[in-house]
Amino acid sequence: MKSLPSIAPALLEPAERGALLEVSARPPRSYWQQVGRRLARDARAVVAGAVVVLLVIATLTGPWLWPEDPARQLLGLSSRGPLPAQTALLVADGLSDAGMWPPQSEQLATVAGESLSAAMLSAPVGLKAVAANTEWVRLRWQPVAGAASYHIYRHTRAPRSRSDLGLPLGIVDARQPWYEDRLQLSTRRYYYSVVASDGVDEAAEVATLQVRPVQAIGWLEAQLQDFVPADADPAQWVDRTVELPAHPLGTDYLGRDLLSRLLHGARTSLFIGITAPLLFVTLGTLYGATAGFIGGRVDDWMMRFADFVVALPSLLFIILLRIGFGIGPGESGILPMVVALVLLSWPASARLVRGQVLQLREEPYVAAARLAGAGNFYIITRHMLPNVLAVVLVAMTFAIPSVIFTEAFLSFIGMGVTPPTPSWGSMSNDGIRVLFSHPSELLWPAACISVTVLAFNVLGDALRDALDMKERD
Amino acid sequence: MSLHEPLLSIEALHVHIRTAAGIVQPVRGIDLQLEAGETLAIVGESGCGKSMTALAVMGLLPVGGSVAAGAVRLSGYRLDNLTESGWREVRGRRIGMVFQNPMSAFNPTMRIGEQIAESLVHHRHLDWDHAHRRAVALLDRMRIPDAATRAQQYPFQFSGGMLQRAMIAMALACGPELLIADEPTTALDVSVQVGLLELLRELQTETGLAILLITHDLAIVAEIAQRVAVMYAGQIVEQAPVDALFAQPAHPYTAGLLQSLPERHEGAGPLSAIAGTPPDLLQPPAGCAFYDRCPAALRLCATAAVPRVEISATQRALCWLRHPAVVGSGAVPPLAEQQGSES
Amino acid sequence: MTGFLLRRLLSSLITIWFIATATFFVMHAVPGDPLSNEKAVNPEIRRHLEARYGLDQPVLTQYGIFLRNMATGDFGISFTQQNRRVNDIIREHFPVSALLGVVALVIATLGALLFGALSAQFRDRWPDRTIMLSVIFAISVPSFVLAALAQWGILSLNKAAGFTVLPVAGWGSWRHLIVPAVVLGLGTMAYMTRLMRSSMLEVAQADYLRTARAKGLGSLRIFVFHHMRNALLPVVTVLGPAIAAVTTGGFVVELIFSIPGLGRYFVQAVQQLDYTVIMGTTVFYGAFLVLMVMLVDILYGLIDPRIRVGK
Amino acid sequence: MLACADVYLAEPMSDLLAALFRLSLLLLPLAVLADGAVDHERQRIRLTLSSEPPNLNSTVTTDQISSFVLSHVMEGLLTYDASNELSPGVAERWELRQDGATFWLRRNARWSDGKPVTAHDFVFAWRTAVDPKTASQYASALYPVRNAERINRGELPVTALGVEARGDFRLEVTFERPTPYFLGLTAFFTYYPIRQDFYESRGERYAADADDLLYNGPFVLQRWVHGAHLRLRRNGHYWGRDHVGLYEIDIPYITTDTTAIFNLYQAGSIALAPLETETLRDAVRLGFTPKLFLTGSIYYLQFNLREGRITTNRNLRKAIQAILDPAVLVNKVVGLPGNLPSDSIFPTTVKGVELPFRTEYPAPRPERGLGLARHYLELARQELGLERIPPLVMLVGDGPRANKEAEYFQQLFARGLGLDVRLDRQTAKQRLDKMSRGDFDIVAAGWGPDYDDPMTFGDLFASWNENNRGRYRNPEYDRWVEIAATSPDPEQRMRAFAEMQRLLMEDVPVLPLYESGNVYLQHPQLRGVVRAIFGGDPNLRYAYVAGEDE
Repeated sequence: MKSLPSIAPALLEPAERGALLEVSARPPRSYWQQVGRRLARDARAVVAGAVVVLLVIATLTGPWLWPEDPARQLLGLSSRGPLPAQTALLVADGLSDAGMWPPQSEQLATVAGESLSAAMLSAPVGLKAVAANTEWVRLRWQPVAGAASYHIYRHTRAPRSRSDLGLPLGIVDARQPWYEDRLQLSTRRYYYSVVASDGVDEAAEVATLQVRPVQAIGWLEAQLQDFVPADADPAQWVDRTVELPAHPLGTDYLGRDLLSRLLHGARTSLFIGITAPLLFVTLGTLYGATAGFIGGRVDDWMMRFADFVVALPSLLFIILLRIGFGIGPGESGILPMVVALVLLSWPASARLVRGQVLQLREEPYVAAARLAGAGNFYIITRHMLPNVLAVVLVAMTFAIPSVIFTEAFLSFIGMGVTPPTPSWGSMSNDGIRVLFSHPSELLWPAACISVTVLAFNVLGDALRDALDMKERD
Repeated sequence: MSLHEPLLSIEALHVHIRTAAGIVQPVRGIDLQLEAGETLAIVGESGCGKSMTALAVMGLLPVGGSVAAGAVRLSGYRLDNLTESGWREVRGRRIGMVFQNPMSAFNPTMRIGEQIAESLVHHRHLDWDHAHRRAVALLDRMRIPDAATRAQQYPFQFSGGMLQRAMIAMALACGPELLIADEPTTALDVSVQVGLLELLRELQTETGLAILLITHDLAIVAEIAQRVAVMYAGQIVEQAPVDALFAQPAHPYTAGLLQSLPERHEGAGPLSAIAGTPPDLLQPPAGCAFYDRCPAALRLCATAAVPRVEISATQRALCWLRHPAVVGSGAVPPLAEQQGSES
Repeated sequence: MTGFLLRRLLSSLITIWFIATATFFVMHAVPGDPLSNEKAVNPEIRRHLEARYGLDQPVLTQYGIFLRNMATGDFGISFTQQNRRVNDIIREHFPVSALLGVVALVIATLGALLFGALSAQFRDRWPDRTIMLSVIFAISVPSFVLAALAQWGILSLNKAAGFTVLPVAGWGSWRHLIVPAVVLGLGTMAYMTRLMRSSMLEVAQADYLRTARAKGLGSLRIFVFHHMRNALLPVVTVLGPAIAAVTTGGFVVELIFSIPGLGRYFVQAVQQLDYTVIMGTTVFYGAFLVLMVMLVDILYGLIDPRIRVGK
Repeated sequence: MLACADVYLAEPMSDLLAALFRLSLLLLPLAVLADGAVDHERQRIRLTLSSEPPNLNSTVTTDQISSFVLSHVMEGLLTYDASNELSPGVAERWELRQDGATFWLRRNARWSDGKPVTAHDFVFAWRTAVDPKTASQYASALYPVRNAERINRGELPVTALGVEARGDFRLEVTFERPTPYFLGLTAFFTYYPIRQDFYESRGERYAADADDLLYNGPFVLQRWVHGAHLRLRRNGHYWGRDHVGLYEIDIPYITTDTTAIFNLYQAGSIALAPLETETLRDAVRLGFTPKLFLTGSIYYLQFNLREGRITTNRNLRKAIQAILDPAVLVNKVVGLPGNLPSDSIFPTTVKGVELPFRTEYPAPRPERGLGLARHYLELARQELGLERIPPLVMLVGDGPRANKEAEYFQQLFARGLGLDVRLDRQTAKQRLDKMSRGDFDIVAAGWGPDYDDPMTFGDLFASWNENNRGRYRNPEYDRWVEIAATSPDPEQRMRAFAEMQRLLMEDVPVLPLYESGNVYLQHPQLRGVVRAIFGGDPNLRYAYVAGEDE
């Protein structure tokens, strides 16, 4: 045995207690507080939550922050990319043209002589633009001897060959050596080609002209959009300029502001995406809770009915119900869609909640409450619902993205909300057709759908983890 | 060390587990020896490191877990630095293990017989037919009625007690020298517990099997074990033959545990449990781990490393209160007087 | 097991009856007239047309006839293709949808098993993170956008290659099938991958896996018989809904890739108000899904002894 | 059931080999882009259709797609030549009289089973078409034939029809009333022959599949996989087979998706591709030169003049007329060249006496302007005694173009006139149903010609016409229709149509918008395609594939 160490007597005093034990006794925290803390510690939940909050804020305040009317059409600015505010020349249009066009005096300016075959026709001489703005480009040329008609083409780049003249705009009679192009003009450079024809084939020789129209706005449109007073006199106003608004994300096919439509579309998509799940999850919860609580034969029958509804091929039936309800004039189609979704989607949450309730019924504290003489109402509201709420909340979070998808899908096949109500789905549907020429018309709404769906999915995951539930159906 | 090699020897074993919060030290330098045919019980509250010790012996530490220091030897043969394939030769073949919850410890989608047989096929290279017959014989040996039919059944068709017997059959299929039983009876009814313990005792006398029994239940310890090691916060705070421990616990924690046994409870006062919770093993305290909960703690206990005190040739304790220097100073009353001092 | 099957079969039949009834009455509530045409017809012709389709009978009689015909597997004549029976249409076009769906489902399932297992195996390391990121991307992009992008991708690929590597659209060979099937299966694959991953992770924590290791078994045997086999159970349960998603979700893919499947026919029929085709396809799909769910249940039973053997 | 799927997946190995073969072509310096859009050697072209032909039974079919296919596999008494003029078909020569017509059939016209086409086949087909039991929705096409309408109404037996076979090769037709445009009708599908024995042998399944139809046209339907694939081959029994250029018209793609169609064209998989506003831009950007074609159809807004409708007020209609400039609609909203703004219900493609009708009688142009429109609106409000015009219901279709136009109208009327227009967007059948029930204020509609005479548009607004969906009733208009229907004098008839044109402009029961045009791409090697208003479009009988360097 080793020699004993000597110990300071002070250390041999009994230890002082109290303070130390206090430390380990943490203040009790409620279940929901714990869930909240766990969520707040989860980075993805925070980001997803922030996205959702931002979305909701944008949806609610967007129309005030960006007050552009989503229905306002500036036909002169259709399908453009992001645009700054700009000025536009006020020009006469078909309704107010003061007889300047077509050139009346030269109406029958045919060149004397027999028609020639295409091979012998020369290119029009003196092709020039009388005026070039985005409302019209007016072309004139010298008549070609022996021509039966002229073919007019427009290209967005210099023609590379005789067979690369671009868009065929039209064919005009030989007596009309002029042409007015009004077809969806923008301020880019255009290459106009005029070819004489013998009536069947085109000549080999082509006259080409480069034109860059200035931004303009037609008289009627300016009046309609309140750029000029409705009773203004064209004579005094024409050739003045007006201010066109900026379009940060560009415009759609009718010259409507994309940002504004996106913000209003968010209202539609999120409204359906939140209302429908809210309704069918609530309905399902009540149904499932009732079935689970009553139990026995009633439960059997109620669940049998839920099984029936589950068995309906849902997408087909949503479409069927949607056309079954019909959409009256001027209706947006939101209501039938929500109703169809609610009618078909409730059983999932009903099953979930019933399962929870059946499980909870067996819990000792519920049995204890029952023994203590608590009424059904008390047991349901105090014991069942709070516990069921967790499950329901997660179900709800996952239902939202799936409903947003359904809306987009239905709008895509033309069974969704009706125009002019914008929704992300219908905007995607519009955009998908111009995917190659104007990718942004698909990109923005599709990105909105994806980000929203992503945010709710991530939030749902985080919530499920925080509530410590198993990843099951 | 003597020339004689004990069957299992654990020397200064430290287990570390890497987690997101830091390194947890569930086992902090324990020494144990187990002879062939002997039964040693490790007791302690949950989370004290008993199961980690067992898992370290099996090389089945969870993800992030490792033996940080010390050694584990089986008949002198070092286990803790084995490769995975080396371990496979030991597990099931030389050491069998029985787990706490028989209901979840069986693969729910495989027949009982097959689960027993696969071990035989793997280690003994039997063909499946032969292995199945052995499995049935083993089940029969475990007193499972109608063993042939039972072998064809799935775990969910068994009762808890029967499953635990099947589990023992599975653990013993390849005739290991050591059986580690991790809380084998916790999930079972008391009546079933007794039968199971009897079975274990019987098997031990027949085969000379050594058993390392892990439990929190001192009552079981009294039934079956020859020696007891009491664990607290990753350390063995007291080690003694069963009788000595029950008669004269040397560590306040052991005393507290005994106090909480109903049949040991004296007087009419309420059944007492040990107040407080074990310390955080992320940052083990420098002094005595039991300091916070110890009714007789001294100031010294909070900071100074606790010495191991030999109470007798077979009994050891990890406590300042038993240290000759402290006992000699008269700061604590003699052992017997401490009993029941807690209110 | 026989009792279970019979019960299951009976409830399936009742469910199909419910689907048929719901379809019939919803269909008859739809406003509009399937016989209307660009050109007005005289009343005599209309009378004959109505008689041909039984529209001159009271609704309940029509319902009775509908049920009786359905029992014999006859859904009547199409309104838009008056010389084709709905049965012919289903017989000719459903196999297309089914083939597309099966291939999509196989791709989805195999992909999900592979990626899910990989992801679980490399938990929280880069393979896991990459897979999980792709998964979350795949479930967040609407299928029509995905389909359009895929088509654009094929086009660019063909242009870059200078010849037709894969056809842009159409139907007729495996090359027509591959991209639409991947697009169709992607969502399901993503969903199942997540499920597979969490299921693998859950089983990895299971006591019986530790038991298996404590027996000293080989790692392959542990992985296949103890880990995978149990991890597959929850994945199998979603096969039913997955089949539903893949077979009825094929509309968009069928439309965009011009594949002559039943989904595309259904959308056309809805637009043309082709009563018989709408009812026929809806009931057929409903019955098909009920059948599939039943088969998946049976399959699940075969895998999970707790159900097969019964409690 | 899945066994059927094997059909589609037949020859996977050969496809693999084909792929390998193409891969090997990569190594050659030649860029091989074409995937069989055209094949000069085999005179084969590939096309796409927007849907499969719904019904190839010529007596009951009604749609364009079926018409296209039928016009290639069938032939009527007369047909159209390469310059779109009527020319001999099964009939070698004919005689048109006030009271009827006689057709002498060629003796070498054969069915695809080699048997001759006889006058009896026409009698049978026409009788079948007017038989009320057939319930053909196009039976009215035969109404110029004596008793056709009364038979169709169930008042006379089918044998009373004014058509008779005089021997196998002479057909006598008696008219209900003089029908100067009858010859054009005989090229219409309802007039195609059908052989009785074959028809009866197929029963309900007649024309349901390639084998269930007997052909007498330049092509036969060799393969028909529903919804997926049609293949037309040159008919070896066709009398004019030596003049048919193409050997095979293969239609392996069926889709409505214009983007997909354009992609197919780009990929060199099809030889003809219709373009939409959106795909047109890409096409031009990529250097393709589209072609234009006027379909001869007219689109218009029709007002509901049934009692109780607010649209019965003429000044309200005038207000809308004054604010709606068809040129803006066509150029800015539709945005497709080839569509012509129109102030007339008669398209420019309609023939007059010598020149096109519209050249002989130019459409009067209504006065337009915002101020004028508001003036008319004010008048309307006073006449109606209303503070505000109640919401107007505009019935529209559900296609993308219909949507675009409807959104434009809605905004235009709201901004310009303060009118609340409620869009009623319906699928085809529901829209038609609402149209015939008169459940609308304004409907966006269109009309395509059935035969080559202005009457096909003119009688559309006659008070007795069921297709007059707005129920316009004007005795003066009816009188002009009567004159045009009965007068043997072409000059007088055209004057009558000009009067109708004027009345429609003044009364505004309908607001013409534009003549529809097609913009399409055609493979440079594919020549001789005739775009046709009548008799199935496009007409490929005279088409051929030129060599690559021609």
